[in-house]
Amino acid sequence: MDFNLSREQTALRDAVRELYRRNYDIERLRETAIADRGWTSDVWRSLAETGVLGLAIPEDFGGAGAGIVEVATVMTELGRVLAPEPILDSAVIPADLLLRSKDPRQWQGTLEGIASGDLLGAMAHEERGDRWPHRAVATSATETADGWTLTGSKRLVKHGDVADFYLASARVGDDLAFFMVDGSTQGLSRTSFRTPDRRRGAHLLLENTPATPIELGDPDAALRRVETLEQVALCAEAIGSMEEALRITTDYLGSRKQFGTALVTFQALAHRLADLHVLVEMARSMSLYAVAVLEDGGDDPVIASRAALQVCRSARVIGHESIHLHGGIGVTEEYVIGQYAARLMAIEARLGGALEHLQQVASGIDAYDKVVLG
Amino acid sequence: MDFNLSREQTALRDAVRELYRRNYDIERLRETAIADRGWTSDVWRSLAETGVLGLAIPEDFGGAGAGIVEVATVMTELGRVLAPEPILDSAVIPADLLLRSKDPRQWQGTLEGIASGDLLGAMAHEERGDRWPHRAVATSATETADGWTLTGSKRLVKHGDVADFYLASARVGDDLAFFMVDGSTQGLSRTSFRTPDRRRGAHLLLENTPATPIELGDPDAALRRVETLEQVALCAEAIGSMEEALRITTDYLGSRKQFGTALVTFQALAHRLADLHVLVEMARSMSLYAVAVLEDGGDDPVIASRAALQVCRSARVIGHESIHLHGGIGVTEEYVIGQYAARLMAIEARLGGALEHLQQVASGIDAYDKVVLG
Amino acid sequence: MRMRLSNDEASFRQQVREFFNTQIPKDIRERAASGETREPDDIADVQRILNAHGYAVPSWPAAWGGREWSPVQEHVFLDEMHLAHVPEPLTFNVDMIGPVLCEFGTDEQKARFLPGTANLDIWWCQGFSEPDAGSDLASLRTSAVRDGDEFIVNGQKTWTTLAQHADWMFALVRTNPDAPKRQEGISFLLIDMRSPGINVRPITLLDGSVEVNEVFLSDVRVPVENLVGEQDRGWTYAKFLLGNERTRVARVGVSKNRLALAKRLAAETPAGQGTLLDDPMLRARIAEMENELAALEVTLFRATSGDVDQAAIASILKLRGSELQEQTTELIADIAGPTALAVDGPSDEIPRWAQRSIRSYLAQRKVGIYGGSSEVQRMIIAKTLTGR
Amino acid sequence: MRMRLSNDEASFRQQVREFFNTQIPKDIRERAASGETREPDDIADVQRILNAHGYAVPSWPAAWGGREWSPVQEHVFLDEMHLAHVPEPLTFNVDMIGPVLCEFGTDEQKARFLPGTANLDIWWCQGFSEPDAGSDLASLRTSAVRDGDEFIVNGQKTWTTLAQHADWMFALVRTNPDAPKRQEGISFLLIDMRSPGINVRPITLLDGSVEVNEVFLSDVRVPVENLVGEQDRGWTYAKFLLGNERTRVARVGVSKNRLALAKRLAAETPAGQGTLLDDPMLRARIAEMENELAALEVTLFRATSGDVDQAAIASILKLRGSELQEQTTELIADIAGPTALAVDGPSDEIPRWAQRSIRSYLAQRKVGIYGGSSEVQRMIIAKTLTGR
Repeated sequence: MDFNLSREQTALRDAVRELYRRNYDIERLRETAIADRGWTSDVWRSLAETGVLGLAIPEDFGGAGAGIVEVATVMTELGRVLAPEPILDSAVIPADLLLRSKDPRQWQGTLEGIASGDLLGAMAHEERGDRWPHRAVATSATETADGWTLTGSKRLVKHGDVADFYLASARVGDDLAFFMVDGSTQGLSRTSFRTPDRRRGAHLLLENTPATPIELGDPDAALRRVETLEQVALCAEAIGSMEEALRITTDYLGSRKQFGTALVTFQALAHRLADLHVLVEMARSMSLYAVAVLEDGGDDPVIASRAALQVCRSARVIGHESIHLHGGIGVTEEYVIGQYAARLMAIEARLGGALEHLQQVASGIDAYDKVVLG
Repeated sequence: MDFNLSREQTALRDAVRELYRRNYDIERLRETAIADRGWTSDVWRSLAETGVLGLAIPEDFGGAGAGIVEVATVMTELGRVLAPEPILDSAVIPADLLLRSKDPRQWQGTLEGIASGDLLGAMAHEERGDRWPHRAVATSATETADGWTLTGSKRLVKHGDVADFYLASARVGDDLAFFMVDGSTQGLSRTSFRTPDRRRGAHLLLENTPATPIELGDPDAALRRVETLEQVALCAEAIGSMEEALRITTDYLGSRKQFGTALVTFQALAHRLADLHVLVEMARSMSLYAVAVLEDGGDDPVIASRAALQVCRSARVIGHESIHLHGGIGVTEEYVIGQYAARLMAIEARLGGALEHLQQVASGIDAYDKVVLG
Repeated sequence: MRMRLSNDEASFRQQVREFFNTQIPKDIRERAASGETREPDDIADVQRILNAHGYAVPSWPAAWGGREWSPVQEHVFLDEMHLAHVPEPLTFNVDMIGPVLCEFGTDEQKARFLPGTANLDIWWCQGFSEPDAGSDLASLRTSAVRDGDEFIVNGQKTWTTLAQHADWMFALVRTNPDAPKRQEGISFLLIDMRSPGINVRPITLLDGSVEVNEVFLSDVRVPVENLVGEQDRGWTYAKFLLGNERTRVARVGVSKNRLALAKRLAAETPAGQGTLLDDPMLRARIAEMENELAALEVTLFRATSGDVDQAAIASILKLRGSELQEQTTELIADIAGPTALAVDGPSDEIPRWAQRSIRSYLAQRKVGIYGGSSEVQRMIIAKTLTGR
Repeated sequence: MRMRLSNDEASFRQQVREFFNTQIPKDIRERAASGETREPDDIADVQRILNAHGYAVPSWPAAWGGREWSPVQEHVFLDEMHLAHVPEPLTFNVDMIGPVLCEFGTDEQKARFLPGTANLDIWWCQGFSEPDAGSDLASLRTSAVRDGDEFIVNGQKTWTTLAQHADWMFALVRTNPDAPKRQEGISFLLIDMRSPGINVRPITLLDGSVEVNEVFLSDVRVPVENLVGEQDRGWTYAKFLLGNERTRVARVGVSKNRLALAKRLAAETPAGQGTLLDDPMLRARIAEMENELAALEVTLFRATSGDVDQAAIASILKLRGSELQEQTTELIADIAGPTALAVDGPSDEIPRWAQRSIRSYLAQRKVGIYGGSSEVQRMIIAKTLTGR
């Protein structure tokens, strides 16, 4: 058992931290977030140069050949600064799915494009009337003389507004399959939306849209894997946001005076800060645990749910309390703390929700006597 | 709408309060609680004289002819002083069931005996393997040439250790029925037990035990009514115990010094006292509501469950916090606060538990748009 | 003890229910139900209809339009107003400045301001809060210096609700900076918002709404006849005003409507084989909240009949009321779940309530902060318990 | 980053697991599993078996029987001990006085006390707490006045755990009442419990157990050679001792065993058409607690590998650990439900665990009070955050 980062991992963390320190401050972040696409191309190029975009892509495919620990470490830093760039959605997740295919060499160009920052991908999987874990795929795939086409609608495609390609789930008969859809192809229409935490996305309408099959062997297993990765990465991001929200709140209470003394000296508030710190540490523990297990190859959705459950529980309280403890400015759009709370709420919504993960975890409790970690 | 007590009700409350002030102090209460039967015959006689034992019995049957508000008012006072006398179990409940019978005149002597304090009754209803609401009656009633007999076992008969008679549920075929069983009859054996809050009870074994049927018309309705009464009365008692536990705790924190100042000046503790006060008030509200509805004739188990749910929630926190805020002496047997927590836990167990009542309340939520009170 | 309404009370309930459902236009009530009330128009329209029927200012003295209702009637009126989704009257007019002027105003002030206040011809805002003051109201710094027949006011107010629509502001200002106690030396002034030197800067909240403002006052001249009561005694009038809200702070009706909405939305949301409302855990959560809300409502009833400590009651209602408002918006965000992620897409893809849910959740954190934070309420409650 | 045990660590786990399961008598472990450990016999028997196998005092210096294990090994050893339901070694001996004597004791004191401490030939109790002191340890009043080669000790200790079995007490006493700070002027004394003038009064807890005691000291004569370290510097040694518990305070194993028990009991309890374990709400509650406990356990692992703020970690573990101990006993009382009402009836009618459940629940409230209350832990954690 060991929870320390290696020297290389620490260097990666510091590089990402420095990259964001150099490129953003609160004001720049705010301007970027409300501007058109919501993130910065220059930063994207810097991320590519630092190797972040191809972090978990093997070196043969133009990536850095790192693993889940590195991805999670970066995600935590992104969460800490509310980094708007769509690293997880446009790079990490699409690359991971393509790497599950039977012959990743077939996707050599795409993978290299992801790592170099030239190509933006997006998972197009969720459909209407479904909740986590999303399995209600009705989009149908049809083989024609000219190849495959897809028909159906996909909603809530994260950062789907700017994607160069989509990895879309569809049914071939009753079976799940995944397809590569070019972002500029005919028969694809997209409707952009913004998220409550100032990100972007799109709903897609597919009408006999040309698509290329991705040969996955076991598409259900690949979906489970990529979802587990998404959950674990989002948990890691949430940790960074929670740590920073708590730090900002603690600083605020230390500087802000009322009735002639700093708010942090009010014992009732100090006790609450302590409870918040414990909540962050518990979430961090479960997040690290899920990272370590996934790194070891144990792609177990129950363990991802354990982390997600703890993260949802902690995030809800941290978000609420960090607004509340700020008083009036906490609920204003111009002050940063509300954006942390918004991001945490959005992460919870993407994770699927505490209720859903609790039910997932609860469904298995009679299968074992005690929870054994590792 | 009116939640004030009448002049008579206030006088009754003050009489009971005074009776207990005269008869018990902490030390006397402690001695009584650990002594053989756990309560005091002299006090029982005083209660009979004050009219408390026959409170809800009509004047024709030797009672005071009062109603549920009076019963609840007395219960709150009993809860406040942890009164050990079995007023609810040995007098109020048995009388109420007998009064539901088709011809209460048949039970004239018993009812007069209850009101005069000469006869102690007890409900013998719960059986093994059942939880609230207890409906798994397996005890069978058989009619013989010499009359009816009962065979089965009844457990957790509250204050069944000293009862002169039992009101026992049993099956006649598949139907529920109630029988009067003499406490000294043949074929009845009882095993006494103590409760965690220093009360008493007995498990009963019935083997061809002679019994007299109680003609109830609708025995299921009568059972529901008497259970609702029990729940409402226990809620009212819990309010008294909570109010007093909070008062004792507040006093303690006001007098106890640490780090050179009274504990109550620690803001974190003051905030918790405030939250506890709110919890007590919310429970009091729901308890009064259930009392008012039952007084109006609305014997609705859902409303009783609403009160029970709120009381269980509040009681659990009040019990825990009033021990915790006392520190070390809170968990000792000799200091009184733990006895309040014990009584509240025992009341919760008798009510059936928060989980069970929450399910009862939750089962009906799609039947209405909004909760309408009254 | 009696839970049911008396016959008179029940017929009063019937009467006001019919009034709200027939006299207040349906479109106003529908917008309110879905959280889309148009300000200031809807508020003003409702207030004028109420005024035309004698329902605008029931708690004022009869001479100025009051009805001398019993506490039960006041409660029933408000309850029915919420149930019919009628937007609430502007509290600054009805509950705050009106009663203060009735009690402490000069005859001239009453005649000049009260009729327009009741009819919302004058829209009032409250100039109490200041930057860096938070819950410590008495630390205010906005100064008013006497200059002949005028005060010259300089300073800044903040969190000034709906100041962007306001015609007048009632404000606390410091007239004697040398007073021995901070609460002394404060005066209560009526300030025309069109005065030169006033600058209103809207503050956007986390749901994108503009509800509160900063108000900058720079050499604003206020005639001395706009002083309420005595100079330097403004703290007394402010306390009277703040103590006047009482039971309305619980906002039981708002939470009740929101819980009913939550049930409908959950029943429309597919999940597993059925809908989200079939989920035992969600059902339990809703049932528990309904029960907590019922307990709060009974507490309100008890407050009206005097069966609860009067010193603590307003704080208990505010504290629990805020918590339940916060929890009910949280519930709706959780029902929206993953669909809460789109905030401006097409409503046929994601319904508008879901699109709004997270941002509403965030902005609604305000209810535990504004109007005396939950921490302030806890200290007031603790004080009534401990006498310290 | 690595969650799995290394091969060496895994084989260490295997080895100690086998040791506990084969060398510690089954009846002792069964009694511990059902909460019926016989004191002092079971504790002493286990300690002597551990000592015979070199497992009694692994964290002491090697010269006195220590093993110089890695933090992971220490954790694994304790974890396996809990999983096998082996009663824990007496913490006063193993974690407290032993390490203090190893660090600060004279050679004579080490030779005289350490072997018997490791073998539990000497049963130690801790004389720190005093009446009216609570969490404010430094306010202690028991005095020790030098008289030739002896101290004369007068005062009262309380909450003295298992003092009824103790041979010796290590105590904090005030040797200089005029010291400028309260923490100065305190000394650390070893006191023979058979000394004339010592009187032990047991305190019964809410479950009927006698675990803590009052200890009255009246003109008790203690030879100066029983002073540990320097006179008036006892506070330093006490802080060393209290900082020494570290990770054990979480008591994850105890809560884990109790949750496993809760599941078994719920599965044996009929409810509705099935058992209580079929109830979705109860399942969710258990799952949530298991998850919280897993989070605490990972935090423990992190503490052993240094990935967590060292100043706060012991407090975090104590705080969360106590809460979970409290919650797991609460769960069992709720599973017992109405059957918790009988505490001394026949066990064929109501099983013994159910009979004990409410009184255990009540007595277990102690874990958030003893050893630094949850409030003290929160203040320590807040301090690490705010630096105040």
